Amino acid sequence: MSKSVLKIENATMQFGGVVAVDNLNLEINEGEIVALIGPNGAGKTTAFNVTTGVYQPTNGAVWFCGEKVIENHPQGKMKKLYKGEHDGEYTHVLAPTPDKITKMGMARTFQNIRLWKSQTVFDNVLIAKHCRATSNVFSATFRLNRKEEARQRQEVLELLEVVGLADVKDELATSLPYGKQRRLEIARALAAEPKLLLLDEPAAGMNPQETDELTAFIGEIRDKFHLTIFLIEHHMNLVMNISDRIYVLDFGKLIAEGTPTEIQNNKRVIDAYLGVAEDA
Amino acid sequence: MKKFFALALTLAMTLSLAACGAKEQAPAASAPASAGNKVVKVGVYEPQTGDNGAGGKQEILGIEYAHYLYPTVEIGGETYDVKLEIVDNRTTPENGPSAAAELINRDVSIVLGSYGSGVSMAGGAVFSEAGMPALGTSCTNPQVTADCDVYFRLAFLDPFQGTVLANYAYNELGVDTAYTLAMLGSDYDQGLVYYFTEAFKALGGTVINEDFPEGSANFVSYVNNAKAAGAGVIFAPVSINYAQLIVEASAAQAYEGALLGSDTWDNNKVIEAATGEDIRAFVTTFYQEGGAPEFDSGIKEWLNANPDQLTNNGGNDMIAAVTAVGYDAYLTALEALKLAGSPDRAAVLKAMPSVSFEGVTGLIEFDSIGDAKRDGAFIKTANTVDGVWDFVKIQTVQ
Amino acid sequence: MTMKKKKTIFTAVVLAILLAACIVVDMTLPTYHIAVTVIKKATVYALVAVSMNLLNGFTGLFSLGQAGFMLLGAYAYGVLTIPVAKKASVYQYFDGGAIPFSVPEIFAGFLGETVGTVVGMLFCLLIGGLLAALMAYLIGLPVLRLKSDYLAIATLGFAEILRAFFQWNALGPITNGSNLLKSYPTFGKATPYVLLAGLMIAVILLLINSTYGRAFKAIRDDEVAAEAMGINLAKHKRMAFIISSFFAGIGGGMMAMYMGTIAAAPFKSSLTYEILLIVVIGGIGSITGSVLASFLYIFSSEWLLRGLDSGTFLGINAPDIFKNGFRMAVFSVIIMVIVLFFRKGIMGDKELPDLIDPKYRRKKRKEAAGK
Amino acid sequence: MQELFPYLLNGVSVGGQYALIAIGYTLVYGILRLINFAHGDVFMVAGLVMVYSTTSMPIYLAIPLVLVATVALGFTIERVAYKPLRTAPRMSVMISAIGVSYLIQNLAFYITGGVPQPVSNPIPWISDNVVLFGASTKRVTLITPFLTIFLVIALVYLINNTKIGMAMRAAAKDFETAQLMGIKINSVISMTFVIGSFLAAVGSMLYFTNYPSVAITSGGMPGLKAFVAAVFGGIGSIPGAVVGAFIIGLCEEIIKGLGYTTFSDAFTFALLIVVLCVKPTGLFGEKVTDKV
Repeated sequence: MSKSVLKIENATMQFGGVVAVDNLNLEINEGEIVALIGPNGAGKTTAFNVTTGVYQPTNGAVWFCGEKVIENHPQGKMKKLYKGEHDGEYTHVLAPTPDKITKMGMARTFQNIRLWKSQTVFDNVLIAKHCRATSNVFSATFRLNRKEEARQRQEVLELLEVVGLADVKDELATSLPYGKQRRLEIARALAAEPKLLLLDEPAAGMNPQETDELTAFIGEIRDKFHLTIFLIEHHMNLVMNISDRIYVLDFGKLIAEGTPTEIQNNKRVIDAYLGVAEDA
Repeated sequence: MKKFFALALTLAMTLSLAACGAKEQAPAASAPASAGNKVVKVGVYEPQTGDNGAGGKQEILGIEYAHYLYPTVEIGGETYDVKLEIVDNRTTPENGPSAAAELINRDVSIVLGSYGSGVSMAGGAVFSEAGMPALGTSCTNPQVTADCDVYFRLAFLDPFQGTVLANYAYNELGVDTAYTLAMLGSDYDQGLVYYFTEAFKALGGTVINEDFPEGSANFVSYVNNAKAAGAGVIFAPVSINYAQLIVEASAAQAYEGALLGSDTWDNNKVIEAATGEDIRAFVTTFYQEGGAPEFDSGIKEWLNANPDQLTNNGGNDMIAAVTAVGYDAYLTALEALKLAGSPDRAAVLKAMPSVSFEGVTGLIEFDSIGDAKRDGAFIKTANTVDGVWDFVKIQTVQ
Repeated sequence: MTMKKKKTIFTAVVLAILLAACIVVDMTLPTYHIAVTVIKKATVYALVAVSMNLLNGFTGLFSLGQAGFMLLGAYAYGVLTIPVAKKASVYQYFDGGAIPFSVPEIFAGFLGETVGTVVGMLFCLLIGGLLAALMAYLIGLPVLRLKSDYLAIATLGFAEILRAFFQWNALGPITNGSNLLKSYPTFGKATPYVLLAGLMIAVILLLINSTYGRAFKAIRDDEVAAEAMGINLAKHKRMAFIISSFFAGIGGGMMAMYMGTIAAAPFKSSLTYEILLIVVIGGIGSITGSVLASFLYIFSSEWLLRGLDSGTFLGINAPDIFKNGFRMAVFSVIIMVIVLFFRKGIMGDKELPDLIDPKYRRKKRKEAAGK
Repeated sequence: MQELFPYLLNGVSVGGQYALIAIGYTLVYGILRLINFAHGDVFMVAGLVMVYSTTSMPIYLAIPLVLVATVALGFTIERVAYKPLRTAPRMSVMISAIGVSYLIQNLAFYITGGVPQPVSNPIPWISDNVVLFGASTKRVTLITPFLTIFLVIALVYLINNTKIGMAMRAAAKDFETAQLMGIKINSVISMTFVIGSFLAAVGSMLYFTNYPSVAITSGGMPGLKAFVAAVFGGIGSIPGAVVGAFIIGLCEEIIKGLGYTTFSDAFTFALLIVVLCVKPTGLFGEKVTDKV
C-alpha cells in the first residue's frame, strides 16, 4: 500500500511575475484516492497541468512510480524573475509532452469537458486506445493489425459496459446528457490504461443525486481497475466521502494536508474558504 | 439531395437573371447564311484572357476579318459556308489540352493558332492524337512544330528572330553590352533570350541575363541593373503588359540605351506607353502597315465599323502584325481546304505541306518540319511623338 | 450487421457501375474526346482534393502547400520518363539535360516494351510521391509547429519558393528552367487514371478508418484532449502532412500525364485555392464529397458551362453577357453561396455508403424539422 | 553610394506602398484573428476603379471616387462574407476569405475581359519625372514614404485618442469582454475594414501611378508581401507593420540589385517562414498563450 505513485517535489509554476503554484510538495501512494481542494484561483488546475506535462514547471520535479519524469529550473528571463524557493537545486531539464506522460500511465479528464465532438461514444473511447496500439501506420492502413484492432474494440465494448454507456455507444458524444458526458470522459481516460487517474472537477455542474452516483462510481472503478486517483473537486460531500487524504491549496501554496476529518477541523482551511476578518 | 436542388436552383436563377438582362441579339452579321450550303468549321485556338489575351484578340480580329471577306470556300466543286469555332486557351499551358479537346469535339477541319508558344505545344499533343491539322500563327518556339507532325506555322522562329535582333543591336545600334530580361516560366521569353544571347556573344558582345517572377509590376530595379552594367540595350521579349511596364520604368529612370522587343511588342498598347516619353525602342515583327494597302484600308474600315472590334484591337485602328498573320492564317487554311478537296481533317492534313500562297505577310510555303519559309523580319521603331511604329528596315540573316 | 452488408453491396455496385461507364467511354470514344478529357482531369483533381481533405478536413491542419507538392510530383515524373531520344529536343537550351536515362526505357529493357513502360511510368509516379513526402518531412519540421492560419500562409509561401527554384536556369539541366518538359509517355485512355486514382483514394480511405485516421480526427476535434490521451501531436501531424503530400505528389505526376507538358507556372497558389474550394463544395471531411465535387467542378467548368463564355448557353444567345469570364464569375458566386449558406457542402461528413443509411436520413429529417 | 541610391530610393517607396496595405491586414488580424485574403484584391479593385474613373471624369472627382468605392467594397465584404461566420470555426472564415478573393478576381476578369488594363491617364504631377542626386524617378516615388508616414501618424492618433480608437484597442485585446462592456463590436469591425480599405486605396493609387498597369492578379503579390510585412513586424501592431514593410521593400530591391532577380519574390516567403519559426510574434508583437 505504501508504494509511491506520484510525487510532486518543490514544484513552482510562475507566469511572468505571477506565481500560480508555489513550492508544491505532495505524494500519492498506490491505491489511494487523494483530493486537491482550495478556493477558486488557488492553482489547482495549474498543478494538474504541471503534473500532466501541459505546462513545464518553472522549478521543481515530478516523480512517477519511483522515476523522475519532469524536472526544470529557471532559465533565461525567468532567472531574474524567479520568486520561488529551492532555486539552484535542480539542474536538469526533463520536459516530456503530455502524450508521453499519458503513455507512462497517467490519464486525466478536463474541468470543461473536452470530448471529440464529431465522434461517437464508442469512437471517443476507442481513440484513447490508440496510444496503446503497437501497429505502425502501414500495418494499420493495410489492416495487418486486425487482431489488435479486434481486441481493442472488444476492450472498449467491455469498458462501456462497465461505465454503463454501452446502450448509447453509437450516439454522437455531444448528444449525451451532461452527466453521461462526464462519465464518458472518465471512460476515455480509463481506455488509456492508466495507473493514476487525474480527475479535474468531475462533479462540476452535477446535482446532488448525480454527485452521489459519481462518488460511488469513482470508488468502483478504483477497485475494478486497481487505480490510484488524484482529483480536484469543489463538492465537499464527494471529497469527504471518498478521499483517503486531502491536500489544500491557497494562493498557490499548500496550506494543509491530512485525512478528511483533519481537514474539516483545520483552522487555516476554514479561514481560506471563509476569509479572515482583518481585525479579528 | 435537397441541397443539390438548392444548388441547381441557385445556378438556374443566376443564369435566368443573366438571360433576362441580355438583349436578344441578331446572329452575327458576318455570316450570310445561304441556307442550302454545307458547313465547314475552322477552329480558332487563341488566348482571349490572361497575359496574352490582348495579343490573341488582335490575332482573332485578323481571322474574323478574313472570314468576313471570304465567308465561303469551294471544296471539291461544292460551296461550303465557313464557320469559325473560337475557343479561349487562356494563355497558360494547363488550359491548353481541354481547349484543344473542345475544338476537336466541335468537329473542326483545321485549327488556327495560337499566339504564344507554350500553349501551342500543350495543345499540339492533343491535336496530334486526333490527327488534327493545326496552323500556328505567332508562336515562334521551334519546338511547336519540331516534335509535332500536325503542327504547321506561319511565323518565323525564335532562333531567327533572336539572331536578327542580336545582329541589329550589335551592328546597327553599335552596342556591345546587352541586358536581357525574361519572365520566369515563359518559354517564349526564355527561348528568345537564349538565341539572342548566343548570337550576340558570337558577334563578340557581352550579355547580362536576368529574370523576373510572373506578376511583377516594379521594373525600376531591373532598369537600374541594366544601367549599372552599362548595357546599351535592354532586350525584353515579354508579353504586352510587361512591355508597357518596362517602357514606363525605363522612361522614369531616364534609361539612355535602346529597348529591344520581339513580335509581342508590336502592339498599340506598348506604343501608347512610349508616346511622349524619352525612350528609344525597336521591335521585330511580321508585317508593316503599308505592306498591303488594300488589306490595310479594308481592315481599318471594318474595325471602325464596330466599336467592340475596335476595343479588342486596343482602342484604335492601328494594324498589329499579328492581325495580319491571323488574316493570312485563315486564307492559308482555306487554301488547304481547297487543295484537300474535302473537309475531312486527314485530307486537310495531307494537303498542308503542298500549300503555296501569297499572303499579306509574304509568300507562305512550308518546309519539311512544317515551318513557313521566312528569310526576313521587319524592324520597326517607336515614334514617341506621333505614337506609331515607324518602319526601319527588313533585316535578313544568312 | 445487415446494414453493414447492405452498405458494402451498395458501394460495390455504385463503384462497379462507374468503372464500367468509364470503360465504355474509353471503348466508344476517341482519347481526345472531351468526355475522356473531363474524366482524366476530374480524376486527378479528385485525388489531390482527397489528399488535401486528409490534411485539412480530417486532421484539421490548414495547409495551402498542395500545389508545391504537385509540382514536385509532376517534375519528378516528367524528368525521369522523357525518352532518351527526345532529350536533345526537349532540353534544347541545356545540351540534352543532365539525366542521361529514362526510367520506363530501363524497365522496358527487361520487362518488355509495353509492360516495362507502364511499370516504369508507375514507378516514376511513386518516386514523385516519395519526393513530395520527403520535402514534406523537411518542411514539416519547422512549419508544423505553427497555428492554423500561420501554417496556411507558411505552406503557401513554401510552394511559391519551390516554384521559383524550378524555374531557375541554374537547375535547367534537370528542370529545363522556364521551358516546358514534354514528349514523355502518358496514358491516353481514361481508365488507367480512374483505376490509379481510385486505388490511391482507397488507400487514403483505409488510412482514415484505421487507428491512425481516428487519431487524426481526434487532433482535429480537440488537440489538447488528443494530446492528453496519449496522441503525439508532432508525430501525427507530421505523418498526416507527409502522407497527404505523398498523394499530392502522385496527383501531380498524374496531372503531368494529363497535361502532356510540364511547366512550373500552373502550380500556383490559385491551383491550391481551386482544390480547396472543391474540398469545401464536397464537404470538409467527406472523401465521397471531394470526389463528387471534383467531377462536378471539372465537368461544369470544362464542358457544361463553356457556353457561358462563348455566347450561347441553354439555347440563349446573349454574347454581351455570356462572354469571357462569365463562367468563372458564376462559379465563384456559387462557391460563395456554398461557403456562406451550405457550409457542410454536398456531403457534409457523410460517405457514399451512408447515403442508404436510414440513421442519417432520420437525422436529416429531424434537422429539417428543427429548423 | 551613387550606385546604391536608386535602389534605396525605390526600396523605400515600395516599402511605403506595402505599408499602406499591411496596415489593413494587421488591423483586421488584430481584432478578428483572420488573414483577410481578399485585401490584396481590394487593392487591385481600387486600381481598376482608378483606371476607369480617370479616363471618364476629371481627376478631382476620380480620386474621391476611388476612395469611396474601395471603402464601400471593404465594408461590403465584411458584412456579407465575414459577419455571418463570426461564430464559425476559423477555417470557415479563412475559406470564405479565399472565396471572396476568388470571386473578386473572377468578376474583375469578367469586366476587364481578362486583359491587363493600362493606366492611360495617370494622376498628373505625381507621375512626372524628377531628378534627385543624379537619379531619375517619378515624383510619386519620393512622395510615397512621406505620405505613408503621415497617414500612419494620423491613424495612430486616431487609435490612441478617439473613442472609436479606444473601442478598437479594446476589441483587439479581448473580443468577448469588449462585447460585454457594451462596445458595438460590429461597428468597430466595420471601422477597421473601412480604415484598411481606405489606406489600401491610397496605396493602390500610388502603386499604380508608379507601375501603370492593372491585371486581375495585380493584388496578389503586393498583398502577400504586405501580409509578410505585417507578420514580420508583429501582427496586430501598426508600427510593426510599417517597419516590416519598409524593411521588406528595401531588402527586395537590394536583392534585385545584387542580381538574384529569380528569387526576389521567393525571398519574401523565405523570410516569412524564418520569422514564423524563429520569432512568430515578429518584431513588435505580443505573445498570446492558449488556455487549457
